[in-house]
Amino acid sequence: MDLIRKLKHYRISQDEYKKIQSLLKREPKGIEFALFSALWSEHCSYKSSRVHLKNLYRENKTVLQSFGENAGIIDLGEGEKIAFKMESHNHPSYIEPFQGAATGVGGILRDIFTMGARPIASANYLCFGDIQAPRMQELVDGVVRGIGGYGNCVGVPTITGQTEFHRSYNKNILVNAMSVGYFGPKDVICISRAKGVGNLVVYVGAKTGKDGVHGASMASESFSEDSSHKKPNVQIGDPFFEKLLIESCIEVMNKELVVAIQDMGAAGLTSSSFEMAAKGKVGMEIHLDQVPLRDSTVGPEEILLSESQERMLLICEPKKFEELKGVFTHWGLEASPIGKVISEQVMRLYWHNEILTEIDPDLLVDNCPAYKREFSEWKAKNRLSELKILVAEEKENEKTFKKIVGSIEGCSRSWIYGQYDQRVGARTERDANHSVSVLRLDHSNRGLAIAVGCRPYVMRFDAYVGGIDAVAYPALEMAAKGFTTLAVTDCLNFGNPEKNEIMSEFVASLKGMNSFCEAIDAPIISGNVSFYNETEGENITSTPSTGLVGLRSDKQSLPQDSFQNKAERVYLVRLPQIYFEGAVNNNAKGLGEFNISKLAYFIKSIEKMGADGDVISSRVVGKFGLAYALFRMASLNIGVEIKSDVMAQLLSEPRGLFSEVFYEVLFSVKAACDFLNRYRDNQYHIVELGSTIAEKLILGDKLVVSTSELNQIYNSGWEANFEGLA
Amino acid sequence: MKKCGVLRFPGTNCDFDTWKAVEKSGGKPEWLWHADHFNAKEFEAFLVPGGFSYGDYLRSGALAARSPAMDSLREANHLGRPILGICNGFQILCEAGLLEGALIKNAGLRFVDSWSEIKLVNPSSFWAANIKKDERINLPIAHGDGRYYAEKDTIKKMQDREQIWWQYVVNPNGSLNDIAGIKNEKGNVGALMPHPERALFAWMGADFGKNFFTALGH
Amino acid sequence: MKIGVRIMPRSELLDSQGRAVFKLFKDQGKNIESVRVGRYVELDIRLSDKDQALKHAEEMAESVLHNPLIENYRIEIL
Amino acid sequence: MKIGVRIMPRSELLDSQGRAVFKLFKDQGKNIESVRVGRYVELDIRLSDKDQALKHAEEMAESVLHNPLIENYRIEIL
Ligand SMILES: Nc1ncnc2c1ncn2[C@@H]1O[C@H](COP(=O)(O)OP(=O)(O)O)[C@@H](O)[C@H]1O
Ligand SMILES: [Mg+2]
Repeated sequence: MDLIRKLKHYRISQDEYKKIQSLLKREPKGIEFALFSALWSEHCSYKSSRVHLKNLYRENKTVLQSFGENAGIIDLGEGEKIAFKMESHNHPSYIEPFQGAATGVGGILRDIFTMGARPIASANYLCFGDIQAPRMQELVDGVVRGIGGYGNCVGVPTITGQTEFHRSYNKNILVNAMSVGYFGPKDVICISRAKGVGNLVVYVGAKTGKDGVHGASMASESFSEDSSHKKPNVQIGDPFFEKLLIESCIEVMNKELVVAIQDMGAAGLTSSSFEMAAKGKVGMEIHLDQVPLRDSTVGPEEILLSESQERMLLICEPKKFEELKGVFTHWGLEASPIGKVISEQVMRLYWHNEILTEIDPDLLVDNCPAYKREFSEWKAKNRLSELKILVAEEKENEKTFKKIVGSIEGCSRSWIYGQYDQRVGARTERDANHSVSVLRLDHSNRGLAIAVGCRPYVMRFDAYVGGIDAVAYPALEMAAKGFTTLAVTDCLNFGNPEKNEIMSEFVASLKGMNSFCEAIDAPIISGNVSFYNETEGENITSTPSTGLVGLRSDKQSLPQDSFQNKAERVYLVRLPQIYFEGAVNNNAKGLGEFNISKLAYFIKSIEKMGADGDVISSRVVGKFGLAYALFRMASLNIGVEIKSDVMAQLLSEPRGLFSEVFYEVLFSVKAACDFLNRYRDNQYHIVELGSTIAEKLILGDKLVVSTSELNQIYNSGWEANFEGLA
Repeated sequence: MKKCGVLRFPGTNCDFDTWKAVEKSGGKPEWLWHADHFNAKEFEAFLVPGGFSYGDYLRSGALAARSPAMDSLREANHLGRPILGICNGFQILCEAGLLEGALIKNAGLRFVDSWSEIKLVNPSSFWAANIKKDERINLPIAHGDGRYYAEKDTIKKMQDREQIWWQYVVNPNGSLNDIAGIKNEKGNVGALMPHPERALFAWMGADFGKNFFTALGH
Repeated sequence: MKIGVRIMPRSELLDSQGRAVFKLFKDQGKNIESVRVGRYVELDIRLSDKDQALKHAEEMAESVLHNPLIENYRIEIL
Repeated sequence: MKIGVRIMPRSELLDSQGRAVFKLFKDQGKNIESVRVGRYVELDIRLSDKDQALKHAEEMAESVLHNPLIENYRIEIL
């Protein structure tokens, strides 16, 4: 192969090639092309995003582990800790939705238990295209089956998520999976830093096949039509095998039989071994011929790059190896020594007795390129000087409203989470049917909440606002249930970073997200960047999805999501900063700006209300505005009556029945509770809307509608939209 | 305080949940590993937890049913020891011949997770003994292969001998005769698809499940 | 020696998958009478004697691979 | 006309079911080299012409029955 073709094959640019030459002080040879290709891929090296991720707010006193390890860890006090992270599996899921989504779940679970934490919950964030777009029903079906198939079998409940639809994802869906792991007082945290000269490098788990060879560099490339013909790249997941791996790895870690451990994720054995060595400032001798293979035709380069699933690499003292092996054998798995740790900082790779390369791991890991991609200063976008939203007649409103409630954007997602086991582990207090999911922690019995965020339509309005919203909205949802947001993980899904407008949105949304995290003291402790979500020149909506965890220590009962009885008093607590034309007309325009510190204060105040024992139910007003939020609280067919004068007062502001104001929160409280006086504050408004009633939503003279009829439309909406997907 | 054997197969994933349920009810749980025989006489009751033993590969429960521990469980059955199968445990007991019938793919061909109302048809003298005939309770279900099947004569016989333990109020999976749980003829072996160990406390959504384990505390 | 075991549901009642595929084909206007969906297991047996290998396969099919209550099976040499 | 479609996981790819069944047989001391688990679909096609029926079956196998990314199939007349 001539050089040009070789560089193209390995997706190494001319500049990168020059850099390789100068680092090596010689020409790269043989297998080294493959090593650089994998470790310098966008996916492994974060070369376009690193300069921006460096300055994130990622530490506070509760953070035990942040960026740089497989997942972040925070201390919850009382001897408990959690590890969590979110990761994308967009490209593989578009190619083969079932396996793509399944292996996405498997991969994020490994990131968690690699650290010694037992995975206790998963969440997923999904963006699909128009339901009429080619293959879309098949993609939705495959992704949901894949997530369920893997999570259910491995025994980790999938307890929350978010599902969006927009044409910008027609040829590039998003599948982001999050997982949360738990450490009890006696559990050990493990890290991936290799150390101890003479220690064994041990390969554990599935045998290596040709699956996903060049997967890492493929995920770092824009999509072209023929990607779906790249047959050999499909990775096959085996949740049953993963379950065995979880149990055995946690056992060897708790028995202190391992020095360091790392899962083989993107770029498989290469990235795991090189990163472990680079972190420990040591080297390794690795005998590739001793790697267990699925079939004998797998060669050294494929061994290095294979992304076969369910494999781990660990470092073990020679004297503990027999005991370690015993644990794996008990679980039906094999542990094979494939090399050892050496003091000289060099990776020496053998194939039988031949040395394939001797190379300093730092050259590939720490010296990978970092690009300052071009971007522009953010300017507020899509602002209107005035916003006139017409509120129509009652009949017309009712018609519009029913259409919204039954639309794919507005209808129930129970078709999705009804295929996920939400209770295995017996910790689930609030399942995916709730706006915030809650688990009980084993040791302290405190509530741990999980919510995901990022609303693509807000991103289409303004990336800076959208970045703030990606944290503020779910944090507000947590607060409305009395939870404090502790920390955040993110999954930054963007198009081509080489385009100025994409990179500008990346920078702006990250800035918004980060400033807000700092304002509420919720560090971003882990995350993932997925660039090149571009197909044939079309980019997805920039979608920085987030995963939040929150804690609530008191044992007061949690506010429900719905009105429970007639005659509850209903309040709207509001801090109107941005008036938004809303998700209804797809034309994302609005008015106003966020004031971050005021917003942070608002969230703190909402948190106090959410923890108030007199609160019966709560909900953040989100997509489609007030009427929709009230309807969602009426799932038990208890509605609300708002008097005409109250309605008129609300509508004197630039808002419609179905448009959003950032932000407003609804509470229903016991009839005897004087909520207004208890929480009076000049930093936000509280409006008493009215009282709950049976069977109807009455919004002054603007809208009167039967809740049972709406619920019926809401619950059958999915099936109505997806006729072919019984 | 009864000493209870909790069976564990590769892929069992409700093992800790079942363990905790036994403990909370005052029983004394002990693991029984699939690859080993055990002495049935040493235990007063047995639980076969839910999950995906062997990944549900081939047929759910089929591979687990052929393990050494199941030989010992058959002995336990001869001794008349109480045995409870939950979800995958139900599938394993059927595959092992300790209960009649089989559990096949849900009629809708999808995994179903939800709360489900079930009705007690014929009480068991050991498991959930304090729940009365015709009483209805709510328990979570979560399964892909929960559709009970047996031949007509078998079902008829089971009805006659009061072996039908639980029925769904609304059938979620196409189960014959709405069957959610059954017993063997002697009544010592019982199994159901719903998960009592996931409904032990009000905060879980309901606490009907704790009734299943009360006998373990005495 | 490679041996194949074809395992099919015993009746239509037991074959929801078959019915679903059938319905799909019908909706697509295919010229079809019925569809049945079962499993196929390929065993590579370390015996060169045909009869012995078949006997071995039969044992596995009887003891594990099929459940006689709901399935039938057939064995063939591949 | 009855036509069988045997759908097996592609040989280069992991067959997770086959791996689990194989391990169990090994543990039971069976004389076995490998196990692969696939699906079998029996189509009853309303055509008496063999070639036409086969063509019809192939179309169905291509379009619906198998996933070319992870499976291979073979067609046979039953
Ligand atoms: N992909 C998914 N996986 C699991 N749960 C989901 C998924 N998508 C949506 N959900 C659940 O559906 C519920 C309703 O979603 P949504 O319509 O966005 O309303 P909400 O504003 O209450 O979150 C959410 O509480 C969420 O937990
Ligand atoms: Mg939500």
